[in-house]
Amino acid sequence: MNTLHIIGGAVSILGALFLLLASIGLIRMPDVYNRMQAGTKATTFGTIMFLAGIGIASPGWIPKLIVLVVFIVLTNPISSHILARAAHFAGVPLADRSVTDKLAEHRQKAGDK
Amino acid sequence: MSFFLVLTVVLCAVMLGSAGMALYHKNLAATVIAAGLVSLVASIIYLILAAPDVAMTEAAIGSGLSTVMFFYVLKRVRGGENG
Amino acid sequence: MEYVALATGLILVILGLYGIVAQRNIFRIIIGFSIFDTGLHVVLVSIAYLKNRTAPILDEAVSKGEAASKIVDPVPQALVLTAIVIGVAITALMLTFALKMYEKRKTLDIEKFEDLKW
Amino acid sequence: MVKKLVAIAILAGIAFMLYGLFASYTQKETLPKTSRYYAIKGPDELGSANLVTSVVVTYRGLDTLGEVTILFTVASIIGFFLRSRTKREARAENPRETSEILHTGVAFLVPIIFVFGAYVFIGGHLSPGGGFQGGAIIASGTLLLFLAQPKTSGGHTLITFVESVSGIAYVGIGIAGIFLANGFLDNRILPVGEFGTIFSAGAIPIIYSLIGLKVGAELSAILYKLKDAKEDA
Repeated sequence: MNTLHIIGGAVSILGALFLLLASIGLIRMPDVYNRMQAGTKATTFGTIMFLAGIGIASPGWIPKLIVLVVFIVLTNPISSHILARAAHFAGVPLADRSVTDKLAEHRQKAGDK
Repeated sequence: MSFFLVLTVVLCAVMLGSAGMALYHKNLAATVIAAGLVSLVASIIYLILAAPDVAMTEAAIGSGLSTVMFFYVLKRVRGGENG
Repeated sequence: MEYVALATGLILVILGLYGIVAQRNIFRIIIGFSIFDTGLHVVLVSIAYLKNRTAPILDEAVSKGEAASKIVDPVPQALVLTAIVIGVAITALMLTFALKMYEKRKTLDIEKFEDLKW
Repeated sequence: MVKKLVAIAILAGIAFMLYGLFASYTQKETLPKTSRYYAIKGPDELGSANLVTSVVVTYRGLDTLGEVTILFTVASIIGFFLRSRTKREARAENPRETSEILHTGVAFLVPIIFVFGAYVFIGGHLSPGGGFQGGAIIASGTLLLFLAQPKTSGGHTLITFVESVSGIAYVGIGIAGIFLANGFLDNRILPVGEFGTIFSAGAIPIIYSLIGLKVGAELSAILYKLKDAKEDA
Protein backbone atom coordinates (compact mmCIF):
# COMPACT_ATOMS: atom_id res chain seq x y z
CA MET A 1 0.00 0.00 0.00
CA ASN A 2 2.17 2.88 -1.20
CA THR A 3 1.32 6.39 -2.35
CA LEU A 4 0.62 5.37 -5.94
CA HIS A 5 -1.96 2.87 -4.76
CA ILE A 6 -3.75 5.51 -2.70
CA ILE A 7 -3.78 8.10 -5.52
CA GLY A 8 -4.91 5.46 -8.03
CA GLY A 9 -7.65 4.30 -5.69
CA ALA A 10 -8.88 7.86 -5.21
CA VAL A 11 -9.02 8.48 -8.96
CA SER A 12 -10.80 5.18 -9.48
CA ILE A 13 -13.39 6.04 -6.85
CA LEU A 14 -13.95 9.40 -8.55
CA GLY A 15 -14.56 7.54 -11.81
CA ALA A 16 -16.96 5.17 -10.08
CA LEU A 17 -18.79 8.23 -8.73
CA PHE A 18 -19.33 9.41 -12.30
CA LEU A 19 -20.74 6.01 -13.19
CA LEU A 20 -23.12 6.32 -10.24
CA LEU A 21 -24.18 9.76 -11.50
CA ALA A 22 -24.80 8.24 -14.92
CA SER A 23 -27.09 5.59 -13.45
CA ILE A 24 -28.98 8.22 -11.44
CA GLY A 25 -29.35 10.19 -14.66
CA LEU A 26 -30.79 7.15 -16.39
CA ILE A 27 -33.59 7.10 -13.85
CA ARG A 28 -34.16 10.84 -13.50
CA MET A 29 -34.11 12.03 -17.10
CA PRO A 30 -37.45 12.59 -18.84
CA ASP A 31 -37.08 10.90 -22.25
CA VAL A 32 -34.97 8.45 -24.25
CA TYR A 33 -32.61 11.03 -25.72
CA ASN A 34 -31.74 12.69 -22.44
CA ARG A 35 -31.20 9.31 -20.84
CA MET A 36 -28.92 8.31 -23.67
CA GLN A 37 -26.92 11.48 -23.21
CA ALA A 38 -26.54 10.89 -19.48
CA GLY A 39 -25.68 7.26 -20.04
CA THR A 40 -23.01 8.04 -22.63
CA LYS A 41 -21.15 11.14 -21.56
CA ALA A 42 -20.87 10.29 -17.90
CA THR A 43 -19.99 6.65 -18.47
CA THR A 44 -17.33 7.46 -21.06
CA PHE A 45 -15.64 9.90 -18.73
CA GLY A 46 -16.16 7.70 -15.67
CA THR A 47 -14.70 4.63 -17.34
CA ILE A 48 -11.67 6.53 -18.62
CA MET A 49 -11.07 7.92 -15.14
CA PHE A 50 -11.47 4.47 -13.59
CA LEU A 51 -8.89 3.03 -15.99
CA ALA A 52 -6.58 5.98 -15.32
CA GLY A 53 -6.76 5.13 -11.63
CA ILE A 54 -5.79 1.54 -12.37
CA GLY A 55 -2.92 2.81 -14.52
CA ILE A 56 -1.62 4.98 -11.70
CA ALA A 57 -1.81 2.13 -9.23
CA SER A 58 0.01 -0.40 -11.43
CA PRO A 59 2.02 1.30 -14.20
CA GLY A 60 2.86 -1.99 -15.92
CA TRP A 61 -0.64 -2.19 -17.38
CA ILE A 62 -0.60 1.21 -19.08
CA PRO A 63 -0.28 0.00 -22.73
CA LYS A 64 -3.28 -2.32 -22.37
CA LEU A 65 -5.26 0.41 -20.63
CA ILE A 66 -4.52 2.84 -23.47
CA VAL A 67 -5.89 0.32 -25.95
CA LEU A 68 -9.00 -0.04 -23.79
CA VAL A 69 -9.48 3.74 -23.63
CA VAL A 70 -9.14 4.03 -27.41
CA PHE A 71 -11.79 1.35 -27.88
CA ILE A 72 -14.16 3.02 -25.43
CA VAL A 73 -13.69 6.48 -26.92
CA LEU A 74 -14.38 5.12 -30.40
CA THR A 75 -17.29 2.79 -29.71
CA ASN A 76 -19.29 4.45 -26.97
CA PRO A 77 -20.33 7.65 -28.83
CA ILE A 78 -20.97 5.80 -32.10
CA SER A 79 -23.21 3.21 -30.51
CA SER A 80 -25.23 5.76 -28.58
CA HIS A 81 -25.52 7.93 -31.69
CA ILE A 82 -26.94 4.98 -33.60
CA LEU A 83 -29.32 4.08 -30.78
CA ALA A 84 -30.63 7.65 -30.55
CA ARG A 85 -31.02 7.83 -34.32
CA ALA A 86 -32.87 4.53 -34.43
CA ALA A 87 -35.18 5.72 -31.64
CA HIS A 88 -35.87 8.91 -33.57
CA PHE A 89 -36.68 7.04 -36.76
CA ALA A 90 -38.87 4.62 -34.82
CA GLY A 91 -40.93 7.60 -33.73
CA VAL A 92 -40.09 7.88 -30.05
CA PRO A 93 -41.33 11.36 -29.01
CA LEU A 94 -39.20 13.96 -27.30
CA ALA A 95 -40.02 15.17 -23.82
CA ASP A 96 -42.30 18.23 -23.52
CA ARG A 97 -39.50 20.35 -22.18
CA SER A 98 -37.16 19.88 -25.16
CA VAL A 99 -36.84 22.96 -27.35
CA THR A 100 -35.16 21.86 -30.56
CA ASP A 101 -35.12 18.81 -32.83
CA LYS A 102 -32.51 19.25 -35.55
CA LEU A 103 -32.87 15.76 -36.99
CA ALA A 104 -36.61 16.28 -37.62
CA GLU A 105 -35.88 19.57 -39.38
CA HIS A 106 -33.22 17.87 -41.47
CA ARG A 107 -35.52 15.03 -42.41
CA GLN A 108 -38.29 17.41 -43.38
CA LYS A 109 -35.89 19.30 -45.59
CA ALA A 110 -34.73 16.09 -47.22
CA GLY A 111 -38.34 15.18 -48.01
CA ASP A 112 -38.19 12.07 -45.96
CA LYS A 113 -41.26 10.96 -44.13
CA MET B 1 -12.34 -13.91 0.28
CA SER B 2 -15.70 -12.88 1.64
CA PHE B 3 -15.79 -10.04 -0.91
CA PHE B 4 -15.92 -12.59 -3.70
CA LEU B 5 -18.59 -14.52 -1.84
CA VAL B 6 -20.81 -11.44 -1.61
CA LEU B 7 -20.12 -10.61 -5.26
CA THR B 8 -21.06 -14.14 -6.30
CA VAL B 9 -24.28 -14.03 -4.31
CA VAL B 10 -25.29 -10.70 -5.88
CA LEU B 11 -24.42 -11.87 -9.40
CA CYS B 12 -26.31 -15.13 -8.91
CA ALA B 13 -29.35 -13.19 -7.75
CA VAL B 14 -29.15 -10.99 -10.87
CA MET B 15 -28.83 -14.12 -13.00
CA LEU B 16 -31.88 -15.79 -11.49
CA GLY B 17 -33.90 -12.58 -11.75
CA SER B 18 -33.09 -12.07 -15.40
CA ALA B 19 -33.72 -15.75 -16.13
CA GLY B 20 -37.19 -15.36 -14.62
CA MET B 21 -37.70 -12.23 -16.70
CA ALA B 22 -36.55 -14.07 -19.82
CA LEU B 23 -39.23 -16.68 -19.23
CA TYR B 24 -42.13 -14.47 -18.20
CA HIS B 25 -41.84 -11.00 -19.69
CA LYS B 26 -44.59 -10.21 -22.19
CA ASN B 27 -42.41 -8.39 -24.67
CA LEU B 28 -40.33 -10.80 -26.74
CA ALA B 29 -37.51 -8.29 -27.33
CA ALA B 30 -37.16 -7.86 -23.56
CA THR B 31 -36.92 -11.63 -23.11
CA VAL B 32 -34.09 -11.79 -25.64
CA ILE B 33 -32.21 -9.02 -23.84
CA ALA B 34 -32.76 -10.76 -20.50
CA ALA B 35 -31.40 -14.04 -21.89
CA GLY B 36 -28.33 -12.13 -23.08
CA LEU B 37 -27.97 -10.65 -19.60
CA VAL B 38 -27.95 -14.14 -18.08
CA SER B 39 -25.00 -15.03 -20.34
CA LEU B 40 -23.16 -11.81 -19.55
CA VAL B 41 -23.43 -12.26 -15.78
CA ALA B 42 -22.47 -15.92 -16.17
CA SER B 43 -19.25 -14.81 -17.84
CA ILE B 44 -18.35 -12.69 -14.79
CA ILE B 45 -19.01 -15.72 -12.58
CA TYR B 46 -16.65 -17.79 -14.75
CA LEU B 47 -13.99 -15.15 -14.20
CA ILE B 48 -14.46 -15.40 -10.43
CA LEU B 49 -14.29 -19.20 -10.66
CA ALA B 50 -10.84 -18.99 -12.34
CA ALA B 51 -11.89 -19.77 -15.91
CA PRO B 52 -10.87 -16.77 -18.06
CA ASP B 53 -10.97 -18.72 -21.33
CA VAL B 54 -14.57 -19.73 -20.79
CA ALA B 55 -15.46 -16.20 -19.69
CA MET B 56 -14.14 -14.73 -22.92
CA THR B 57 -16.03 -17.23 -25.04
CA GLU B 58 -19.28 -16.75 -23.17
CA ALA B 59 -19.05 -12.96 -23.32
CA ALA B 60 -18.38 -12.92 -27.06
CA ILE B 61 -20.73 -15.69 -28.15
CA GLY B 62 -23.43 -16.05 -25.53
CA SER B 63 -24.23 -12.40 -25.00
CA GLY B 64 -23.09 -11.02 -28.36
CA LEU B 65 -23.70 -13.26 -31.31
CA SER B 66 -26.63 -15.34 -30.10
CA THR B 67 -28.56 -12.22 -29.06
CA VAL B 68 -28.13 -10.84 -32.56
CA MET B 69 -29.29 -14.15 -34.05
CA PHE B 70 -32.43 -14.01 -31.90
CA PHE B 71 -33.10 -10.48 -33.09
CA TYR B 72 -32.62 -11.34 -36.76
CA VAL B 73 -35.28 -14.04 -36.42
CA LEU B 74 -37.53 -11.94 -34.18
CA LYS B 75 -37.61 -9.26 -36.87
CA ARG B 76 -39.03 -11.83 -39.29
CA VAL B 77 -41.68 -13.37 -37.03
CA ARG B 78 -43.34 -10.15 -35.86
CA GLY B 79 -47.06 -10.64 -35.47
CA GLY B 80 -46.86 -14.30 -34.60
CA GLU B 81 -45.60 -13.73 -31.09
CA ASN B 82 -48.94 -13.91 -29.37
CA GLY B 83 -50.51 -16.70 -31.37
CA MET C 1 -18.69 -19.40 -3.40
CA GLU C 2 -18.50 -22.36 -5.73
CA TYR C 3 -21.48 -23.89 -3.90
CA VAL C 4 -23.51 -20.75 -4.57
CA ALA C 5 -22.57 -20.91 -8.25
CA LEU C 6 -23.38 -24.63 -8.38
CA ALA C 7 -26.81 -24.08 -6.83
CA THR C 8 -27.51 -21.20 -9.23
CA GLY C 9 -26.53 -23.36 -12.17
CA LEU C 10 -28.86 -26.14 -11.09
CA ILE C 11 -31.73 -23.67 -10.56
CA LEU C 12 -31.07 -22.22 -14.02
CA VAL C 13 -31.25 -25.75 -15.45
CA ILE C 14 -34.64 -26.26 -13.83
CA LEU C 15 -35.90 -22.83 -14.95
CA GLY C 16 -34.79 -23.53 -18.50
CA LEU C 17 -36.46 -26.96 -18.48
CA TYR C 18 -39.65 -25.38 -17.16
CA GLY C 19 -39.48 -22.85 -20.00
CA ILE C 20 -39.07 -25.66 -22.51
CA VAL C 21 -42.02 -27.75 -21.33
CA ALA C 22 -44.45 -25.06 -20.19
CA GLN C 23 -44.24 -22.34 -22.81
CA ARG C 24 -46.36 -22.43 -25.94
CA ASN C 25 -44.46 -19.97 -28.09
CA ILE C 26 -41.62 -21.65 -29.99
CA PHE C 27 -39.44 -18.56 -29.64
CA ARG C 28 -39.78 -18.69 -25.86
CA ILE C 29 -38.95 -22.40 -25.91
CA ILE C 30 -35.67 -21.59 -27.68
CA ILE C 31 -34.90 -18.93 -25.07
CA GLY C 32 -35.59 -21.52 -22.37
CA PHE C 33 -33.15 -23.83 -24.10
CA SER C 34 -30.47 -21.16 -24.09
CA ILE C 35 -30.95 -20.57 -20.35
CA PHE C 36 -30.73 -24.33 -19.77
CA ASP C 37 -27.47 -24.31 -21.70
CA THR C 38 -25.99 -21.47 -19.64
CA GLY C 39 -27.00 -23.25 -16.43
CA LEU C 40 -25.19 -26.42 -17.50
CA HIS C 41 -22.06 -24.42 -18.24
CA VAL C 42 -22.15 -22.76 -14.83
CA VAL C 43 -22.50 -26.19 -13.18
CA LEU C 44 -19.51 -27.59 -15.08
CA VAL C 45 -17.27 -24.62 -14.35
CA SER C 46 -18.12 -24.62 -10.66
CA ILE C 47 -17.36 -28.34 -10.47
CA ALA C 48 -13.94 -27.62 -12.01
CA TYR C 49 -13.16 -25.06 -9.29
CA LEU C 50 -10.91 -26.02 -6.41
CA LYS C 51 -10.49 -23.89 -3.37
CA ASN C 52 -7.74 -21.22 -3.33
CA ARG C 53 -6.35 -22.10 -6.72
CA THR C 54 -5.74 -20.02 -9.84
CA ALA C 55 -6.59 -20.32 -13.52
CA PRO C 56 -4.84 -23.12 -15.46
CA ILE C 57 -2.33 -20.79 -17.09
CA LEU C 58 1.33 -21.00 -16.15
CA ASP C 59 3.19 -17.72 -15.72
CA GLU C 60 5.45 -16.04 -13.17
CA ALA C 61 3.01 -16.78 -10.35
CA VAL C 62 2.66 -20.50 -11.10
CA SER C 63 5.81 -22.30 -12.17
CA LYS C 64 5.94 -25.60 -14.03
CA GLY C 65 6.82 -27.76 -11.07
CA GLU C 66 4.06 -26.71 -8.71
CA ALA C 67 1.33 -26.58 -11.35
CA ALA C 68 -0.49 -29.66 -10.07
CA SER C 69 -1.04 -28.12 -6.65
CA LYS C 70 -1.91 -24.58 -7.73
CA ILE C 71 -4.32 -24.68 -10.66
CA VAL C 72 -7.96 -25.61 -11.07
CA ASP C 73 -9.10 -28.51 -13.24
CA PRO C 74 -8.57 -27.64 -16.95
CA VAL C 75 -10.57 -30.52 -18.46
CA PRO C 76 -14.14 -29.35 -17.64
CA GLN C 77 -13.15 -25.84 -18.79
CA ALA C 78 -12.08 -27.22 -22.16
CA LEU C 79 -15.39 -29.10 -22.35
CA VAL C 80 -17.38 -25.94 -21.63
CA LEU C 81 -15.35 -24.04 -24.22
CA THR C 82 -16.52 -26.37 -26.97
CA ALA C 83 -20.01 -26.69 -25.48
CA ILE C 84 -20.63 -22.94 -25.76
CA VAL C 85 -19.80 -22.91 -29.47
CA ILE C 86 -21.92 -26.01 -30.09
CA GLY C 87 -24.72 -24.38 -28.10
CA VAL C 88 -24.81 -21.28 -30.28
CA ALA C 89 -24.77 -23.46 -33.41
CA ILE C 90 -27.73 -25.48 -32.12
CA THR C 91 -29.57 -22.27 -31.21
CA ALA C 92 -29.06 -20.98 -34.75
CA LEU C 93 -30.40 -24.26 -36.14
CA MET C 94 -33.50 -24.11 -33.94
CA LEU C 95 -34.09 -20.48 -34.91
CA THR C 96 -33.91 -21.46 -38.58
CA PHE C 97 -36.49 -24.19 -38.08
CA ALA C 98 -38.71 -21.78 -36.14
CA LEU C 99 -38.47 -19.33 -39.02
CA LYS C 100 -39.47 -21.99 -41.55
CA MET C 101 -42.38 -23.12 -39.34
CA TYR C 102 -43.56 -19.53 -39.04
CA GLU C 103 -43.46 -19.09 -42.79
CA LYS C 104 -45.58 -22.24 -43.22
CA ARG C 105 -48.31 -21.49 -40.70
CA LYS C 106 -47.91 -17.79 -39.84
CA THR C 107 -47.93 -18.66 -36.17
CA LEU C 108 -45.43 -19.69 -33.53
CA ASP C 109 -47.87 -21.47 -31.22
CA ILE C 110 -46.66 -25.02 -30.68
CA GLU C 111 -50.24 -26.23 -30.16
CA LYS C 112 -51.15 -25.30 -33.74
CA PHE C 113 -48.66 -27.75 -35.21
CA GLU C 114 -50.73 -30.93 -35.04
CA ASP C 115 -49.38 -32.88 -37.99
CA LEU C 116 -47.78 -35.53 -35.85
CA LYS C 117 -50.51 -35.69 -33.23
CA TRP C 118 -52.74 -38.71 -33.00
CA MET D 1 -54.30 -27.79 -17.32
CA VAL D 2 -53.56 -31.48 -16.89
CA LYS D 3 -50.63 -31.10 -19.21
CA LYS D 4 -49.22 -28.30 -17.12
CA LEU D 5 -49.62 -30.31 -13.91
CA VAL D 6 -47.81 -33.28 -15.47
CA ALA D 7 -45.03 -30.98 -16.62
CA ILE D 8 -44.66 -29.52 -13.14
CA ALA D 9 -44.64 -32.99 -11.59
CA ILE D 10 -41.87 -34.14 -13.94
CA LEU D 11 -39.90 -30.99 -13.23
CA ALA D 12 -40.30 -31.53 -9.50
CA GLY D 13 -38.84 -35.01 -9.94
CA ILE D 14 -35.88 -33.65 -11.88
CA ALA D 15 -35.43 -30.91 -9.30
CA PHE D 16 -35.38 -33.54 -6.55
CA MET D 17 -32.69 -35.50 -8.36
CA LEU D 18 -30.62 -32.38 -8.94
CA TYR D 19 -31.00 -31.49 -5.26
CA GLY D 20 -29.65 -34.92 -4.42
CA LEU D 21 -26.65 -34.22 -6.62
CA PHE D 22 -26.09 -30.87 -4.97
CA ALA D 23 -26.42 -32.20 -1.43
CA SER D 24 -23.98 -35.04 -2.02
CA TYR D 25 -21.39 -32.87 -3.80
CA THR D 26 -18.17 -32.45 -1.92
CA GLN D 27 -15.27 -30.51 -3.28
CA LYS D 28 -12.16 -32.40 -4.21
CA GLU D 29 -8.91 -31.54 -2.52
CA THR D 30 -6.62 -32.50 -5.39
CA LEU D 31 -6.93 -32.74 -9.15
CA PRO D 32 -8.33 -35.94 -10.66
CA LYS D 33 -5.86 -38.37 -12.18
CA THR D 34 -6.19 -37.25 -15.82
CA SER D 35 -6.00 -33.57 -14.99
CA ARG D 36 -2.97 -34.14 -12.77
CA TYR D 37 -1.24 -35.87 -15.67
CA TYR D 38 -2.04 -32.90 -17.92
CA ALA D 39 -0.85 -30.42 -15.31
CA ILE D 40 2.45 -32.20 -14.59
CA LYS D 41 3.40 -33.50 -18.02
CA GLY D 42 1.60 -31.01 -20.25
CA PRO D 43 3.97 -28.01 -20.08
CA ASP D 44 7.05 -30.14 -20.76
CA GLU D 45 5.48 -32.35 -23.40
CA LEU D 46 3.70 -29.68 -25.43
CA GLY D 47 5.28 -26.41 -24.31
CA SER D 48 1.98 -24.58 -23.92
CA ALA D 49 1.56 -22.30 -20.92
CA ASN D 50 -2.23 -22.29 -21.16
CA LEU D 51 -3.31 -25.78 -20.12
CA VAL D 52 -6.84 -25.33 -21.43
CA THR D 53 -5.31 -24.73 -24.85
CA SER D 54 -3.18 -27.84 -24.65
CA VAL D 55 -6.23 -29.91 -23.67
CA VAL D 56 -8.42 -28.43 -26.41
CA VAL D 57 -5.88 -28.52 -29.23
CA THR D 58 -3.78 -31.59 -28.59
CA TYR D 59 -4.93 -33.95 -25.86
CA ARG D 60 -8.56 -33.68 -26.97
CA GLY D 61 -7.83 -32.46 -30.48
CA LEU D 62 -10.12 -35.01 -32.08
CA ASP D 63 -13.08 -33.62 -30.11
CA THR D 64 -12.29 -30.15 -31.42
CA LEU D 65 -12.18 -31.48 -34.97
CA GLY D 66 -15.61 -33.05 -34.43
CA GLU D 67 -16.88 -29.79 -32.97
CA VAL D 68 -15.70 -27.79 -35.98
CA THR D 69 -17.41 -30.39 -38.16
CA ILE D 70 -20.66 -29.86 -36.27
CA LEU D 71 -20.37 -26.11 -36.89
CA PHE D 72 -19.81 -26.76 -40.58
CA THR D 73 -22.83 -29.08 -40.73
CA VAL D 74 -25.03 -26.50 -39.00
CA ALA D 75 -23.91 -23.78 -41.40
CA SER D 76 -24.66 -26.05 -44.36
CA ILE D 77 -28.12 -26.99 -43.04
CA ILE D 78 -29.00 -23.35 -42.46
CA GLY D 79 -27.81 -22.53 -45.97
CA PHE D 80 -29.96 -25.38 -47.27
CA PHE D 81 -33.11 -24.15 -45.54
CA LEU D 82 -32.82 -20.40 -45.95
CA ARG D 83 -32.52 -19.15 -49.49
CA SER D 84 -30.56 -15.94 -49.73
CA ARG D 85 -31.93 -13.04 -51.69
CA THR D 86 -30.20 -12.27 -54.94
CA LYS D 87 -28.19 -9.17 -55.62
CA ARG D 88 -30.99 -7.52 -57.56
CA GLU D 89 -33.46 -8.07 -54.74
CA ALA D 90 -30.98 -6.63 -52.31
CA ARG D 91 -30.67 -3.52 -54.42
CA ALA D 92 -34.43 -3.23 -54.84
CA GLU D 93 -34.94 -3.10 -51.09
CA ASN D 94 -34.63 0.37 -49.73
CA PRO D 95 -33.46 0.35 -46.15
CA ARG D 96 -32.85 3.57 -44.30
CA GLU D 97 -29.50 5.10 -45.08
CA THR D 98 -26.92 4.66 -42.39
CA SER D 99 -25.33 7.79 -41.06
CA GLU D 100 -21.96 9.27 -41.92
CA ILE D 101 -20.66 8.81 -38.38
CA LEU D 102 -21.37 5.11 -38.47
CA HIS D 103 -19.63 4.65 -41.82
CA THR D 104 -16.50 6.42 -40.70
CA GLY D 105 -16.46 4.68 -37.35
CA VAL D 106 -16.94 1.24 -38.85
CA ALA D 107 -14.23 1.79 -41.46
CA PHE D 108 -11.90 2.66 -38.62
CA LEU D 109 -13.02 -0.01 -36.14
CA VAL D 110 -13.39 -3.18 -38.21
CA PRO D 111 -9.68 -3.57 -39.04
CA ILE D 112 -8.82 -3.02 -35.37
CA ILE D 113 -11.35 -5.66 -34.35
CA PHE D 114 -9.93 -8.15 -36.85
CA VAL D 115 -6.39 -7.50 -35.62
CA PHE D 116 -7.56 -7.98 -32.03
CA GLY D 117 -9.22 -11.28 -32.97
CA ALA D 118 -5.99 -12.43 -34.64
CA TYR D 119 -4.03 -11.40 -31.53
CA VAL D 120 -6.38 -13.42 -29.35
CA PHE D 121 -6.01 -16.62 -31.32
CA ILE D 122 -2.30 -16.35 -32.04
CA GLY D 123 -1.49 -15.84 -28.36
CA GLY D 124 -3.79 -18.68 -27.30
CA HIS D 125 -0.98 -20.82 -25.90
CA LEU D 126 0.38 -18.06 -23.63
CA SER D 127 -2.60 -16.13 -22.31
CA PRO D 128 -6.34 -16.65 -21.97
CA GLY D 129 -7.84 -16.80 -25.41
CA GLY D 130 -7.67 -18.98 -28.44
CA GLY D 131 -9.41 -20.04 -31.56
CA PHE D 132 -12.98 -20.01 -30.33
CA GLN D 133 -12.73 -16.62 -28.66
CA GLY D 134 -10.81 -15.06 -31.55
CA GLY D 135 -13.23 -16.56 -34.05
CA ALA D 136 -16.16 -15.09 -32.16
CA ILE D 137 -14.46 -11.68 -32.13
CA ILE D 138 -13.86 -11.87 -35.89
CA ALA D 139 -17.50 -12.84 -36.40
CA SER D 140 -18.50 -9.77 -34.35
CA GLY D 141 -16.42 -7.61 -36.69
CA THR D 142 -18.18 -9.11 -39.69
CA LEU D 143 -21.50 -8.53 -37.98
CA LEU D 144 -20.60 -4.86 -37.54
CA LEU D 145 -19.93 -4.66 -41.28
CA PHE D 146 -23.30 -6.29 -42.01
CA LEU D 147 -25.11 -3.88 -39.72
CA ALA D 148 -23.41 -0.81 -41.16
CA GLN D 149 -24.03 -1.73 -44.79
CA PRO D 150 -27.41 -3.46 -44.99
CA LYS D 151 -27.51 -3.30 -48.79
CA THR D 152 -24.38 -5.23 -49.62
CA SER D 153 -24.67 -8.93 -50.16
CA GLY D 154 -21.09 -9.60 -51.18
CA GLY D 155 -18.41 -11.26 -49.15
CA HIS D 156 -19.96 -14.68 -49.21
CA THR D 157 -17.34 -16.04 -51.58
CA LEU D 158 -14.54 -14.90 -49.30
CA ILE D 159 -16.22 -16.44 -46.26
CA THR D 160 -16.63 -19.79 -48.04
CA PHE D 161 -13.03 -19.67 -49.25
CA VAL D 162 -11.59 -19.02 -45.77
CA GLU D 163 -13.82 -21.71 -44.31
CA SER D 164 -12.76 -24.45 -46.72
CA VAL D 165 -9.06 -23.56 -46.84
CA SER D 166 -8.69 -23.43 -43.06
CA GLY D 167 -10.63 -26.68 -42.66
CA ILE D 168 -8.42 -28.50 -45.18
CA ALA D 169 -5.25 -27.08 -43.63
CA TYR D 170 -6.41 -28.17 -40.16
CA VAL D 171 -6.92 -31.76 -41.27
CA GLY D 172 -3.65 -31.60 -43.24
CA ILE D 173 -1.67 -30.60 -40.15
CA GLY D 174 -3.41 -33.37 -38.26
CA ILE D 175 -2.32 -35.94 -40.86
CA ALA D 176 1.22 -34.50 -40.88
CA GLY D 177 1.29 -35.33 -37.17
CA ILE D 178 0.90 -39.04 -38.00
CA PHE D 179 4.02 -39.05 -40.18
CA LEU D 180 6.28 -36.55 -38.43
CA ALA D 181 5.29 -37.08 -34.79
CA ASN D 182 3.42 -39.59 -32.71
CA GLY D 183 -0.16 -39.40 -33.87
CA PHE D 184 -3.04 -37.54 -35.43
CA LEU D 185 -3.03 -33.84 -34.49
CA ASP D 186 0.23 -34.14 -32.56
CA ASN D 187 1.69 -30.63 -32.22
CA ARG D 188 5.34 -31.68 -32.15
CA ILE D 189 5.82 -31.54 -35.90
CA LEU D 190 7.58 -28.26 -35.20
CA PRO D 191 10.17 -27.81 -32.42
CA VAL D 192 8.57 -27.21 -29.03
CA GLY D 193 10.81 -24.20 -28.46
CA GLU D 194 11.42 -22.15 -25.37
CA PHE D 195 8.58 -22.25 -22.86
CA GLY D 196 6.57 -19.04 -22.63
CA THR D 197 7.60 -17.37 -25.89
CA ILE D 198 5.42 -16.73 -28.91
CA PHE D 199 7.23 -19.23 -31.16
CA SER D 200 6.82 -22.17 -28.85
CA ALA D 201 4.44 -25.07 -28.29
CA GLY D 202 5.11 -26.62 -31.71
CA ALA D 203 2.14 -26.41 -34.03
CA ILE D 204 -0.37 -25.24 -31.41
CA PRO D 205 -0.41 -21.57 -32.56
CA ILE D 206 -0.90 -22.64 -36.18
CA ILE D 207 -3.66 -25.12 -35.35
CA TYR D 208 -5.43 -22.63 -33.10
CA SER D 209 -5.20 -19.90 -35.75
CA LEU D 210 -6.77 -22.26 -38.27
CA ILE D 211 -9.52 -23.12 -35.77
CA GLY D 212 -10.04 -19.41 -35.18
CA LEU D 213 -10.38 -18.64 -38.89
CA LYS D 214 -12.69 -21.61 -39.33
CA VAL D 215 -14.95 -20.70 -36.40
CA GLY D 216 -15.02 -17.05 -37.42
CA ALA D 217 -15.97 -17.95 -40.98
CA GLU D 218 -18.67 -20.41 -39.90
CA LEU D 219 -20.28 -17.99 -37.44
CA SER D 220 -20.11 -15.20 -40.04
CA ALA D 221 -21.76 -17.50 -42.57
CA ILE D 222 -24.56 -18.37 -40.13
CA LEU D 223 -25.16 -14.68 -39.38
CA TYR D 224 -25.04 -13.83 -43.08
CA LYS D 225 -27.64 -16.45 -43.93
CA LEU D 226 -29.95 -15.42 -41.11
CA LYS D 227 -29.64 -11.78 -42.19
CA ASP D 228 -30.26 -12.31 -45.88
CA ALA D 229 -32.95 -14.96 -45.57
CA LYS D 230 -35.70 -14.53 -48.12
CA GLU D 231 -39.29 -15.40 -47.42
CA ASP D 232 -40.79 -17.83 -49.90
CA ALA D 233 -44.32 -16.67 -50.10
